[in-house]
Amino acid sequence: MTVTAAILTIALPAVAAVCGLLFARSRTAAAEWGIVGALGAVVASAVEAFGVATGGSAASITFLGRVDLGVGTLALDIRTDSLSSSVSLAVAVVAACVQIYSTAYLHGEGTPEAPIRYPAYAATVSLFTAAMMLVVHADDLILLLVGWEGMGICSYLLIGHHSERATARAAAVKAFLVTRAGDLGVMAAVVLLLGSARTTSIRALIAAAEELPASTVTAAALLMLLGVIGKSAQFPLHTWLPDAMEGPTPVSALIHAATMVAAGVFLVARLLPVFFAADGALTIAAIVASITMLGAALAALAQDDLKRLLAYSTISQVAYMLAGVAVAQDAGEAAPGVFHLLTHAGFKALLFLVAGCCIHLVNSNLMSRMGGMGRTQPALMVLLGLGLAALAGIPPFSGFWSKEAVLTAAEHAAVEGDGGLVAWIVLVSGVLTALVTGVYSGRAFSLVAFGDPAPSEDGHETEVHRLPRAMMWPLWVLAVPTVGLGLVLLSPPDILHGVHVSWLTAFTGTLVSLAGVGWSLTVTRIGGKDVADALPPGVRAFLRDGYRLDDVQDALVVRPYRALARLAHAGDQEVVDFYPRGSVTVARWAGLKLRRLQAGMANGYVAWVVLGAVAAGLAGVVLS
Amino acid sequence: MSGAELLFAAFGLLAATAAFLAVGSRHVVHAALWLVVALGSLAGVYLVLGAEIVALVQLLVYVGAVVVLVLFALMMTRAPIGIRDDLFVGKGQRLAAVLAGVAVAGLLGGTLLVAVGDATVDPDTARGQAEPIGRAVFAAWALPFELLSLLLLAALIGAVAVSRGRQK
Amino acid sequence: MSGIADAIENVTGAWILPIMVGLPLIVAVVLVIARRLSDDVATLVAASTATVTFVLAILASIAAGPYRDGEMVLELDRSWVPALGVGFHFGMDGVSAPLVLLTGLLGVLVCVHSVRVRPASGRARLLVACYLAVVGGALATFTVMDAVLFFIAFELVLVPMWFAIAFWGDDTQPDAPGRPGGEVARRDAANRFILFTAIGSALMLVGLLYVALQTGTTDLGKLADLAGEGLSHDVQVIAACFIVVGLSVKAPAFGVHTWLPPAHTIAPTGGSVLLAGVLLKMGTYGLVRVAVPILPDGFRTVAPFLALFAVLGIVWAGLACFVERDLKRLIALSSVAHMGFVLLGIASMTPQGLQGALFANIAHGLITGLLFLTVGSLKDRHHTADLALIGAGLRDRVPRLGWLLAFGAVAGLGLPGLAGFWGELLAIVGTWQSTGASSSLGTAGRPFAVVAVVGTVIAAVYLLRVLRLVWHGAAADAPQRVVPDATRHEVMVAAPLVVATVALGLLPWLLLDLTGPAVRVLLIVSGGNQ
Amino acid sequence: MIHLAGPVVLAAALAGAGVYGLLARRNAVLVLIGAELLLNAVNVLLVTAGTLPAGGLAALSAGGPARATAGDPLLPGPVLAIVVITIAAAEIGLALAVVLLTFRQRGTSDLTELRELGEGSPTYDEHPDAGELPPPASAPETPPGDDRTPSAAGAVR
Amino acid sequence: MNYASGLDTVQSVDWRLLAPVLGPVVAVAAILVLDAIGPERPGFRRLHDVLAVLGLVGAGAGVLLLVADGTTASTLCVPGGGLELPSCSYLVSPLTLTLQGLVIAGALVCLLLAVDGRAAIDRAPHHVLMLVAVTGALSLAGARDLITIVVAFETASLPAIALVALRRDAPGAQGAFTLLLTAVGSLGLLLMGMALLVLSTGSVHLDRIVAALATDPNLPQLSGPVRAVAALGAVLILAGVGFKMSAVPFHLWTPDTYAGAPLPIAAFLSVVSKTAGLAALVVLLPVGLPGLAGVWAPVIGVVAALTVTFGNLVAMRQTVAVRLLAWSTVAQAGWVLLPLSAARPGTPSAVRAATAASVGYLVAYAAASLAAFSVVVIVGRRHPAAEEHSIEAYRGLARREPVASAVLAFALACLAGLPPGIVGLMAKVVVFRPIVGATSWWLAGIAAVNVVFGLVYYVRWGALLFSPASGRALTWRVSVGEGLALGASGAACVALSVWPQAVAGLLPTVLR
Repeated sequence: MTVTAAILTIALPAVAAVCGLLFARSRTAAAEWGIVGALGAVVASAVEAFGVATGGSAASITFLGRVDLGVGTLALDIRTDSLSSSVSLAVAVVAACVQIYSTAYLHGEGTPEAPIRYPAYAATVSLFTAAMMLVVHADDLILLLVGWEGMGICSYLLIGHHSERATARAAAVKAFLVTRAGDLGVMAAVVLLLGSARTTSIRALIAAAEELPASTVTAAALLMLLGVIGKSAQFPLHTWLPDAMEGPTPVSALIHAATMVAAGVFLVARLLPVFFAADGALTIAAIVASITMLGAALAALAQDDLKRLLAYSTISQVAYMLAGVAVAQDAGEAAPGVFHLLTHAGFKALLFLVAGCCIHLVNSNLMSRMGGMGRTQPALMVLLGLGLAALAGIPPFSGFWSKEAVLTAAEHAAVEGDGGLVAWIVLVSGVLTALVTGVYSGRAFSLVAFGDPAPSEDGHETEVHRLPRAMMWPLWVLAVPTVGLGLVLLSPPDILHGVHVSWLTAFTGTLVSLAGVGWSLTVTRIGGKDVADALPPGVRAFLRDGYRLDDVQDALVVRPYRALARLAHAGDQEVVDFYPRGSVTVARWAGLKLRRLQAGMANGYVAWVVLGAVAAGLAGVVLS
Repeated sequence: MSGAELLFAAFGLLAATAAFLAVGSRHVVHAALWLVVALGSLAGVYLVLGAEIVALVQLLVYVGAVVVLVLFALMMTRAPIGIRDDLFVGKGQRLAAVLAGVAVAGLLGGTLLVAVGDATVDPDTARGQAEPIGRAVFAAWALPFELLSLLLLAALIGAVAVSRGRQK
Repeated sequence: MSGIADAIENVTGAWILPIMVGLPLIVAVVLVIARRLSDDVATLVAASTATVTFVLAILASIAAGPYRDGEMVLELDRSWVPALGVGFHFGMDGVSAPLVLLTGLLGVLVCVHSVRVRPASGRARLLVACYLAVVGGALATFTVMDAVLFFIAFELVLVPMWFAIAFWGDDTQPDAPGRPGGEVARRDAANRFILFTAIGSALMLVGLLYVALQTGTTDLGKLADLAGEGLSHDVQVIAACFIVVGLSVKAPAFGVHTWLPPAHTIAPTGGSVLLAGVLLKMGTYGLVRVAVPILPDGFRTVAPFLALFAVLGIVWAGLACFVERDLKRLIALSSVAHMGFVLLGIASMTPQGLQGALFANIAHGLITGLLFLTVGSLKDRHHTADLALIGAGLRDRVPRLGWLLAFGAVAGLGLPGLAGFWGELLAIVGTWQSTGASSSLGTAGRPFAVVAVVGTVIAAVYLLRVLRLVWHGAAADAPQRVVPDATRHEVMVAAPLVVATVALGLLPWLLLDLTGPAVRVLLIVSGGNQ
Repeated sequence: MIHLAGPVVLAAALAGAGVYGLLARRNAVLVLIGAELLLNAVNVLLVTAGTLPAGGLAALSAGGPARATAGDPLLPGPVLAIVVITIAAAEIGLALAVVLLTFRQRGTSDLTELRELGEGSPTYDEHPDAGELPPPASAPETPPGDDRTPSAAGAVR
Repeated sequence: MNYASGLDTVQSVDWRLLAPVLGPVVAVAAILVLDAIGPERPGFRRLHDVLAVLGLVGAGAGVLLLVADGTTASTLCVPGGGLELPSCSYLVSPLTLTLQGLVIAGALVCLLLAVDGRAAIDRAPHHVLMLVAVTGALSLAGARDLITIVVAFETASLPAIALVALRRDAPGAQGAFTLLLTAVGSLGLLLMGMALLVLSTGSVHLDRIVAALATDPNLPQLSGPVRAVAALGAVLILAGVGFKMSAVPFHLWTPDTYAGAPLPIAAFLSVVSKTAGLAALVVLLPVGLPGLAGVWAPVIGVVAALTVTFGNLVAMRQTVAVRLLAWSTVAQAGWVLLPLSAARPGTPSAVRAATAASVGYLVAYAAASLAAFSVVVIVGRRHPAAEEHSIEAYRGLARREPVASAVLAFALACLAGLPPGIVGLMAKVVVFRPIVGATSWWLAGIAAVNVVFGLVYYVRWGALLFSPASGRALTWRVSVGEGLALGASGAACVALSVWPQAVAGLLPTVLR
């Protein structure tokens, strides 16, 4: 029963996408297909979660049949267990909210410069949901790769939704190519595993993780890690996420907050025993996570575009999740990371949608133009406050519990476990990130809620906007998990059994984040400069541009690649094509020269006959 | 050096020099006349080698008919009389001609001399008489001679048809 | 299924294959002769013939029945030239069945396409006759089991395709930058096509004859059973060199591929579809049917070089596509890259490699066929295939064509979940497996696999560049803004290809169960490592 | 007793002269003289072969004076010599007819002027009168140029 | 000592075996008598044509009869010269009959083409010369001693020279003189070669020469220098016969003479006299001197490679129709000679296979070349530039004259070796087989490249037929002779394509 529900979570959105694209005549019809698909997914994942929760063991059934490869049979199966059911529920909820929200957010199509694209948009979001569900439920690495890349192409399409903007087009291509470069790792891992372990079934791999030759497991794990870093936008493959903000905000909420970026962490959690068997993999993951965590938080500090701030904050929070999983002491419990994944899905989606509303009101991303919303939109600001509080990790919101769980796990690994130096690094950077997160959340809140409203030129600022209900309702729905997900610890599903929060770290963590928030809220009150303005202008620009990694990437990859391509194209024309063209000209030239021999004189011809005879004669005598 | 050898040397030498002059002379009619001398002395050579009938045929057909035809042809194509230096092709092709001639002579002569060495042969004059040749022709070579007659007929008709003008 | 198979088998007996091959050829000749037939009637006749042929192909593949034990079925053997031991020997197995189906399908689509879309220079009757002749020739190549007859069928497609390119090609397009367009370009492209293929098939003939003379039989079935035991090692190496070089000219391996871009650029839409979808497959099919099973040791020594050129093709063609301005030339170069994967899979001589190669063969046929149909329609509307002149914003100006182009591009870059992915993955797995002493690639296998994996990204780079230039972007700044969208007819022609690509992508076992047993039989016989 | 070297040298000399004559002469008739000499060289060799015992040089090289063993009764050497002479006669007959025809048509028998058919020669004209296509079929088929077409026959050219 | 003691009876003749040779001779006699006594009325002159055709048909019937009873018999024999079987001047074997059949078919088509031509205005000489040439070729196919061979060879080439001259204008004269001089020079070389053979082996009959030059140890071997003389003789024979096959470097006369000759005579030269050339080559070398195969096979290989490449390269540059066909026959001669190089081991099977392939290709070439020439003759007669019309005259011909252009296109496909010309393709396979069997890779490589070179100009010409016509394309009413010739040669091409066994399975038994 649970497994059929799992298949439904994949099938319903997929069918909705296809029907939406083919049969939807009008915009509303397309929207309805989208919402129906999303709600179907929610119901199905709820049933699945309920089934798993009430004791249903991990089951799997064949989904796309069996493939006999000669080296072993490939079973493209679907599996459900508490990890997959909980994540799928989160994904379904966020997806539903985004579908509903988008119906109102993407208005004003149909004019020549904004052509009707909503049907395609809704279908792509549904397809994306189906792909994410496939990743979550896949019991075979190749099937997972299918969902994995499906998400990649959907994110490309959605980022490129406003394809009339050059930046959107560039961001879409960049997003797909960087993630695709990362996916090479997963594909290489699949090739490696098919080669040696003769199977890519996750269940079999987990079971056989110990027996596999150490070198193969390590190589496979590291390669998969490359895929994770690409998909979850970890350093150094994170540059695509901030640019991905070119896409419509609901897209960012769904893809770049709740689901796709989390898929990487999900994969590590799913294959934790394999990562465990690979000795070096988890330490590297931890180091990358800690670097990304701190770097992204600092970059978020210097942003003045609300969406880019949230993007960098997402990178930092995903690093948190990865750290949570990386410091796991034994192959069983990836709980802290997963728990943070669930809570982050809730509050980050809320934050993005709220940001969407703000942008909708002042139709500009810049926080400086959004000042003084506290008075005009009190309800929105409450929601913003809730979200930022959860982000900063202020009790009793969900963010606090999951962040503290990660820190506790890190501290536990550092102190009792054999986590050694790496666990300490994670712990320290975790605390520092908590501080910086507190600062930038507070700064954001103060700028948007309390800042002085910027004078808008066309003077429509005076009449108070009423946000359409379709945009407000999803916010309230998402506010529930943001606030209450902590309660789930009371009777946690078995995936979250490993979560426990030690009071010492909880206290220090809360202290640090409260300090951060308090300082950034009050500093403008007491006449000091805003936190970001306090930074020297050069440093701020450097941080705002994300450490100028884009220029590095451009110099190292893009420019040499284009030069090589031009060389290849010219080479194809001149070098490789030289021989056939050359041989034709030689043949024509030879034809002309040989034709010259026909001098017309009869006894000239006899000369050639005699010459030929003499030559043949000599050859004959020699050969006899 | 037996008597026959001496006779053969004389005729041979005469034939060779006459041939070279026929080919090299700058006077058109002299060339034809030297050809007559060459072919005549060759008839002598055949006599020495014991091929009596062949010598006769050589005298009759070659010297009698062929050379006469050549002379007539020279007259009818109003070939220039007297010493002319336009009877030879350009420098390049003449050199090639000399080289070709020497090469052919060398190749033939060399191969045969190596094969022949100093073998001597005593030609039996009776073998070349008319009677044995006639008997051989009728006993063994009927088909070639019939075909030969056909060939001569064709050559005749061809020559007449070609030289006769357009038949109105 | 087996019930139907026996029913077909005893109804037509083994005559189904010769009829399937003969029908298009005969109708082609009839169309050429019937000078009074109007173009409309002619294209309808051709379309119905192609449909009947496709139905026959389907029946034949069903009749070829359970492919579990992978041996040759539907055999028919009539001697034709006893002196050379040449006979009409037809047969079908797991390797040729999918290719026959693909050819039948593309044949139908091209003929149906030409019913509505007529060539600019008229005389559609002769053009459609050429298409049918090419389909007939290709079907013959895939079902014939005699070396000399294989050579004849191989050359059968040359003349019709030459005429298709030379007389109905696009005359606005110079075949290479800086060269005159029009008649000269068309004639040059056509000549280049026929001369490259002719030298290839001549070399192949030398190889085939050498094998036939050494073993005494020209029957491919018997030769495969012999698996090279009658031939000494260096005989096999010499024969393999000739055959592999000859065949790799047709499936353009890098180095001998420069005939492909001009031919595809200049050929009419239907011509390019058949050229990419059918003709390129004859080369790779030849390798799998003739080279691998008959000359195992010989092919094992040649394989590393074939693999090297394959990999070089993948990277080089991928790079060249990145800066290519003409869309049809770009797709042609991408075909070189895709066929690079196929050749790599064959060179690995492992079951996965060969299955990957055959899968990629079919996938490339479908995807590139779709791309050429779409680009052909675009070219008919914009009178050019130059990316800059087509202009941006296709997704808004011509939504249907835009989506087909986007789908084709995405499938082309080997997105998992679509047909292109499985071929490439299995080819790479096969190459990775092909290490160790008894393998064909030895130490070179692994590096080639790594480069091939990187190759898959290169495909994404140039295809997304295309989408970025033409599909995305504002419709406002396109030079020719008002262009009619794809008609229902054109969408119906492209639909089967889209459905097939998705079906094969999601359910790979549809094809892998067909080719699996046959490939294993070929490799067990030739002792290829598992 | 005649040393065979004699006839061999004579034949070689005649052949050399014949070849030189063939290639070096400009006048058509004199070229034919060269040809005749070449044929005479062949005759010398054939007559010499006639004097050899039945097995030819192979038998001779088996040692001993030649007279002892009998010659081949069929006398191939001399018969072939006679045949050669007859063929030469036929050839020269036709050759002179052709030379006269050339002379009548072109007024010269100098080979250096008779070369307009050779593609490489300076006087070669690719399309002498690539005239326009004939008027539509209705007009009678009488292509231009008078000396070529006998009007009498009236048949299709 | 009476040397002629054993030869007291006149040579016996088996007329049945000589029937094919006598057919044309009887016709010649009839024509000459008729011409002498017949009145001048034009209707009467048609009778000459009928007689000539009847002569050839009679010869054809003779060949068919001999094929029917299938025995290999010989006539005009000489009392045994110490060998078990008497040496004979004329032998009827599958080789003979195949070559004779080809000569008769080719001559028939050329005669039909020539009948309406300008050169045949004065009927009698033209037909006589052609029939004598055919007689020479037929007797050459059966001749088995050097004297008969040389006389037959000359009887085949001398009348051809006269036929070329029958055009009676400046190009005709120069073409005839070029051919004449080349023929005389080559005759000198051929006779020199034969003289050396007579000198070294002492006999003229081929079976005795074979015995003398046998390579198996138990027979008396020729000493080194004498064998060198025989080898030089063999190669000079090859050089002497080379001009008739238009093999490089003896081919220079071909384009000039074809351009100078009337078109039907060019067809005659390209098919009948080339068959006679191959007959001489096959009778003299593979049948006559298998012992020296180690000498002449490599030389033929080099000559063939040169010929096919030379012919193709220059043919690419031709624009005049008849010159393009001339260079194409040079190239095709190369293809005919290529398999003979595989006779190197000299064993009966190798020599048989090589000769069978060579004759097989000649059959395919003859059919295709005749078809092409028929169309060129038809167009030549309607084009103002007559013999020098360029291939541009064929632009867009398919639209107005579908039948003729279909035959020409099919013939060009056969010559190029491209389907639909299956016979050409099968002929290429037949040629490649012995070369690959003898593993001479350099030759196989050159042959493969030349397949491509050949394609260039055949495809260019074929394409002209179907490309849109710029001006008004030619159109005509075909005469009886031309129609028959076109139909017969086209049908031959198609028949051979449907049943290539006729090309691939020739001469199954040991070569004699």
